[in-house]
Amino acid sequence: MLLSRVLEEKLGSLYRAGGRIVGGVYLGKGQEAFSAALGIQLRKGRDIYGPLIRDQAGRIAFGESLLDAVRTYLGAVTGPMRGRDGNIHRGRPKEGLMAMISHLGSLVSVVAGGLFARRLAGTLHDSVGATSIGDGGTSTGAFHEGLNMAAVEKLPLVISVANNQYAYSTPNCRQYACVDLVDRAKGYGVQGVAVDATDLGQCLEAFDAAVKRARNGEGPQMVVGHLLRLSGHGEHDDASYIPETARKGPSSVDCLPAAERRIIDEGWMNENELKDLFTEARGKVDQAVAKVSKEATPDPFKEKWQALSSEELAEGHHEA
Amino acid sequence: MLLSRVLEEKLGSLYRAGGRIVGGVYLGKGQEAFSAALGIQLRKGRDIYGPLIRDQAGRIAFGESLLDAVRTYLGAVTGPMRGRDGNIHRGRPKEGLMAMISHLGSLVSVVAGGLFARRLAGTLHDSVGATSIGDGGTSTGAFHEGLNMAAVEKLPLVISVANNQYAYSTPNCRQYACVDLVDRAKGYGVQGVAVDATDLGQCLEAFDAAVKRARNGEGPQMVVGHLLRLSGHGEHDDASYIPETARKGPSSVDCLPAAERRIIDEGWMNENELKDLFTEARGKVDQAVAKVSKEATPDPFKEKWQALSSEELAEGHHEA
Amino acid sequence: MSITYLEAIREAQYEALRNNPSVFLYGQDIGSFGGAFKATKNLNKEFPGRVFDSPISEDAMVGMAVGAAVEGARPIVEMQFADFSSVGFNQIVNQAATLYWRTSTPCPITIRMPSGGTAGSGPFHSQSMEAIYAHYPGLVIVTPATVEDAYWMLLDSIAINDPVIYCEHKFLYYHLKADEIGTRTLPIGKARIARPGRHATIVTYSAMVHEALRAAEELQLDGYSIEVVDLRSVKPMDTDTILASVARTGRLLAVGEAFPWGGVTAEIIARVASEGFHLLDAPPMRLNSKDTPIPYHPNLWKAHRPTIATIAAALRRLLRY
Amino acid sequence: MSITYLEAIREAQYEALRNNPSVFLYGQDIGSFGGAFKATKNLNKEFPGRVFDSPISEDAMVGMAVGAAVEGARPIVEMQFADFSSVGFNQIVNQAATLYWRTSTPCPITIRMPSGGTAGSGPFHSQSMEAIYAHYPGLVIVTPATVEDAYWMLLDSIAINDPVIYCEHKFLYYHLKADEIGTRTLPIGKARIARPGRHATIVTYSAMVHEALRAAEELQLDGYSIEVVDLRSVKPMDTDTILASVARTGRLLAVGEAFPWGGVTAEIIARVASEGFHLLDAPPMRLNSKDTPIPYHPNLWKAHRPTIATIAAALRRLLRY
Ligand SMILES: Cc1ncc(C[n+]2csc(CCOP(=O)(O)OP(=O)(O)O)c2C)c(N)n1
Ligand SMILES: Cc1ncc(C[n+]2csc(CCOP(=O)(O)OP(=O)(O)O)c2C)c(N)n1
Ligand SMILES: [Mg+2]
Ligand SMILES: [Mg+2]
Repeated sequence: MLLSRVLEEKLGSLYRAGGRIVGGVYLGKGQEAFSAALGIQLRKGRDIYGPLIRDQAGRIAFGESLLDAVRTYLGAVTGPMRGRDGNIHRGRPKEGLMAMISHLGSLVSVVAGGLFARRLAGTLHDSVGATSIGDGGTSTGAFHEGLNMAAVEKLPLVISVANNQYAYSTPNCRQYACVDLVDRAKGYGVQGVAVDATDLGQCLEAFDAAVKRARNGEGPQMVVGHLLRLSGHGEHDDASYIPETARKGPSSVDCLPAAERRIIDEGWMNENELKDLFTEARGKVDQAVAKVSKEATPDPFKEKWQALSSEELAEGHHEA
Repeated sequence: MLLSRVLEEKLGSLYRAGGRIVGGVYLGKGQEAFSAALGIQLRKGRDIYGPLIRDQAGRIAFGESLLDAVRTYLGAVTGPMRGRDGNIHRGRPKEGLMAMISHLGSLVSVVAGGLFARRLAGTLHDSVGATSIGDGGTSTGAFHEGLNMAAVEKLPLVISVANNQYAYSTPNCRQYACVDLVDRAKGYGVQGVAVDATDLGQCLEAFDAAVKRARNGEGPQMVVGHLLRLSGHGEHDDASYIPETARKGPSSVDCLPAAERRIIDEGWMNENELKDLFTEARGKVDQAVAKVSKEATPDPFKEKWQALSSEELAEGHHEA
Repeated sequence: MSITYLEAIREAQYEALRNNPSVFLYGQDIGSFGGAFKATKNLNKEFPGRVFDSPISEDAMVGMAVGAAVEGARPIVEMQFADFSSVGFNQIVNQAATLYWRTSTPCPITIRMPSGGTAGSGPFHSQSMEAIYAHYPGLVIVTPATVEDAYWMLLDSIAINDPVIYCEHKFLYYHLKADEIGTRTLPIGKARIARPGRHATIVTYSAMVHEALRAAEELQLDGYSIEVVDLRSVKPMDTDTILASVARTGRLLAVGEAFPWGGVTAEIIARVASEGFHLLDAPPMRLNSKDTPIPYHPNLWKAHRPTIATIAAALRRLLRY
Repeated sequence: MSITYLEAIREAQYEALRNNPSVFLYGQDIGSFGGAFKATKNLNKEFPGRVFDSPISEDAMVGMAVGAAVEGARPIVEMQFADFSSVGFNQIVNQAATLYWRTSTPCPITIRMPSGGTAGSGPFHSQSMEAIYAHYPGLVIVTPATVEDAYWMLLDSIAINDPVIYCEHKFLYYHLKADEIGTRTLPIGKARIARPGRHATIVTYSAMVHEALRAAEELQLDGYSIEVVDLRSVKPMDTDTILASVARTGRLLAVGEAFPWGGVTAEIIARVASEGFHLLDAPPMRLNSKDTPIPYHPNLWKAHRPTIATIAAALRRLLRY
């Protein structure tokens, strides 16, 4: 989560400086504990992970390389999306890291489908699938259909609901009317828990338990995390619509310094060791950015303008 | 519900005889108590009603005429759908009776929208909206989005969930994984109750209370009724997939004779009075069928082939 | 012995399930019930654990197929009616269709869509959505018109490493019969000369092929020989075969059952007008259904879509030019 | 003082809210935030209780608008991006579009769709879906290309008693400016001669009107005078104005930013080829984006859609014929 924060701060400053970043930047500030706590439960190469907008920390914990992130944000042709798609849409599906489309909720059934196919092929073993959704995303039909289907099929799917109180500018009161989104779990026949997502310890415990239950064949699991989005929706957004009361509310705690304090208080590391970690992270990020800056951006003349994998079925462009 | 049963039996036999009925026939046998108990709570001209497949009884209770039903089934051009659409899709939206499209779940938001507009216009007063869904229909994204939106807007919407254990041939175990569909209510922030829908008394009580709560401004209400579909999905379907255990299970009680017994036992009517009611109903239905049989079916040369209400924007057909 | 169009669809799924353990079937009521039209009859008995009844969740049905395909499966999704794919639309055009292009991960899914009109089915059980899907990059759209094609093109669709929208016409299900399935037909992407002729070309597809053939027979009585091209797949569309036919006849009528604005017939005419302008001896014509929802009553339905009579009338106008 | 295309959209909504108490606005983040693009900036302050933030539920957003319209309201729904209307697709094409035809109840809703490509927006924030909606009976599809049309056509859309898909092009939001909104423009259904000419006609719409105009200027330097027709609405499509232009020039190039299979350009060519065949001195041509999803990186995006250069090149080929 520390590396995630450092990377995202860099991406934010590159965005504000202009010129280097292609398109928008969407950060997960304040959500690192919740996101990473799920990511570290997953085993790359064996589990399926479908991260969403604010899951940089989860991606790193899952094992996505820094280079994949930086290359996608900088639109390098060397990245997994080759300049065709950007930022948070990146992924390597064949390696279990799904590449989200923008339409919220639509990844739930996709991750479920991966698990379904594995069970059919006899290769499921104790693998799990995990994906995220925001408070806003829970209002989509796709979320509902996907989770219900996963429950009917009793798939080992862990769904993490990051309730950061806002969907872009829309507050929870315009998004749902239940007391806590975890109240939805029972209606799907799914086990659900809610945690204070600003507290790394609670997050770790909840996801550890949920992922274990899923691995044990107990069917889909829902973990709802309460927190506040500490950045704009994207870096173009100053989030001035978030009122002071929320900014100072109990969920506004920044999980990262809180976790640092805990680490120091518990004596797991001292301040200098932590500082070293930051310095190391900054070094890695700067190195990645420096490397990618020299890499090629896509060339339309070298681009293969073909959406189908089947060569023989591709049509010409029927251009004038 | 008695008239409904008589009408539907007639429609079923017309279907089997062949030649008169246009398209399929979808009956509500066994669901009359649940459907009518909602319908009679509604005031035509003031409330909005969006009936679904098995709501013939609710339609009659709401005040839809027998002629509208028969004309639509027989494809008479005099009917509300003028032969353009058929059977259960009929309605008179301007009179508060919505005309469902086939896509399940999609009426929930429409009924909510009607209430929303009334509140905005200051004409909501104590009117309510009501619509139905089946166990299968609850799996649609449209149902989820519509109910969630109604809850967010705190609209006086009553949703009746007729859990008749099957969606066409698909049993509940392949449709959802919660214990009882009423468990969903809390997740929407909606009040929910479950009833034995084969028992008219329970149905009346539940809908009376739910509609009252909605009228009182307590927001959306969900009433889940447990029963068994006592007909095929449509009259083309012999429902042989419903196993003996279900056919003899506690939900397999036919609400109509059960209600009759109750009426006689309580001394509200005697057997002869009930028989007279049936005879009267048969007379009405036969009369309606006889009348409609003489009415014109649509004539393609008189048909106005235009989907838009705005004359000036209609395009020609661009026929060869 | 004979086999119907519908049975051919069942047989193809049988073959696919038998030959490839990665194939599975997912759709509403397709398990023990065998599907609303019985296209999967007995398959769940013959292949236990590979044919699944799904919840009424078209969006999730397609999404799950995509996820399964990523893991190496080759799912076949049955929409109960093509019309209901409108609620799975997003997963089809944005999730499935873009996956390979975005991530280099092929997406071998087949979505079966019972399409087209039948008497008394009305606005929501009669639609032909091929043009909607063909507009989006990344999808293959097939529209078999014969028993042979129903069989072989379904097997080919399953074999293709891209998402295929398989539009099967409900009007042909029971009526269209062949003595046997026959030998392998043309590959997907190639059109077929359903009837050779010299005076005019009808380009069409799916159920309208049969109406066109009958209209051609009618014109034969007047001494005209009409060529009928069956597109077989509307994307890719076999422009070469179309142009070669128009080169022979000099006259083009494009016929389709879908709505008139845009769609397959507009695409046919646009291609011929652009790439074969000099081949045309007369203005190209098209014939579609009318620009209203599809009516429920058979009286109206019969007048809404092209018929032998309206096709023949259009041909006569085309030939008089 | 000057006004942008985006501001014109805001002003039109302001006017509609002011003049008609039945109008209300429903969409994600359109309330106090003023919308992702600020098309509803301050409207919720100026019209308290008439501008609503919706949940992320495109299906329900459209469904609720239909229900409200039945009760006499005139809702304007904002899709955050046209691309997200794919999850509201069913309510648009099956609920809203069929309501009047089925029940004689008009359905006066307006759905605003921020459409089209901008650099760095990628496959799911750049789509042009006009052809998808135009295929379905019962919808009106407008595609304003000027500040004046953005304003007047939005007011007209709200006034129409049928569902209107209002495709506003994001590329024009900030760049396109006018000194003032100007007087009432043509009614919906009428195309506009954006530039008169004698040697060839470009028929186009939305943002591509401006690329076409610049290409026409380029050709002017070579001594060619190119007529540019701005369709304004793609359904209804003003065939008469198109044919009259082709009658003057004898040459047709149809240009659109959407995907190449089918769509507006195919419809234009099909109409001209069928109804104005004898007017054409050369094969009609069309130019669309490429048949892949819309790329994220500006290098690719610029090559994916038609540009001044590719339009000019196409014109040169057309004129050489
Ligand atoms: C179906 C759909 N509609 C609209 C959008 C536009 N959109 C992108 S992010 C967003 C807000 C998401 O809020 P939430 O789910 O709470 O996630 P958060 O951004 O708070 O992490 C919206 C409306 C979308 N991506 N998908
Ligand atoms: C979105 C959608 N998918 C599929 C169908 C086809 N269909 C019509 S009725 C039905 C079963 C409905 O079951 P349920 O909701 O339980 O209602 P019931 O028939 O039991 O009253 C299905 C699958 C449909 N109408 N809508
Ligand atoms: Mg949020
Ligand atoms: Mg049911």
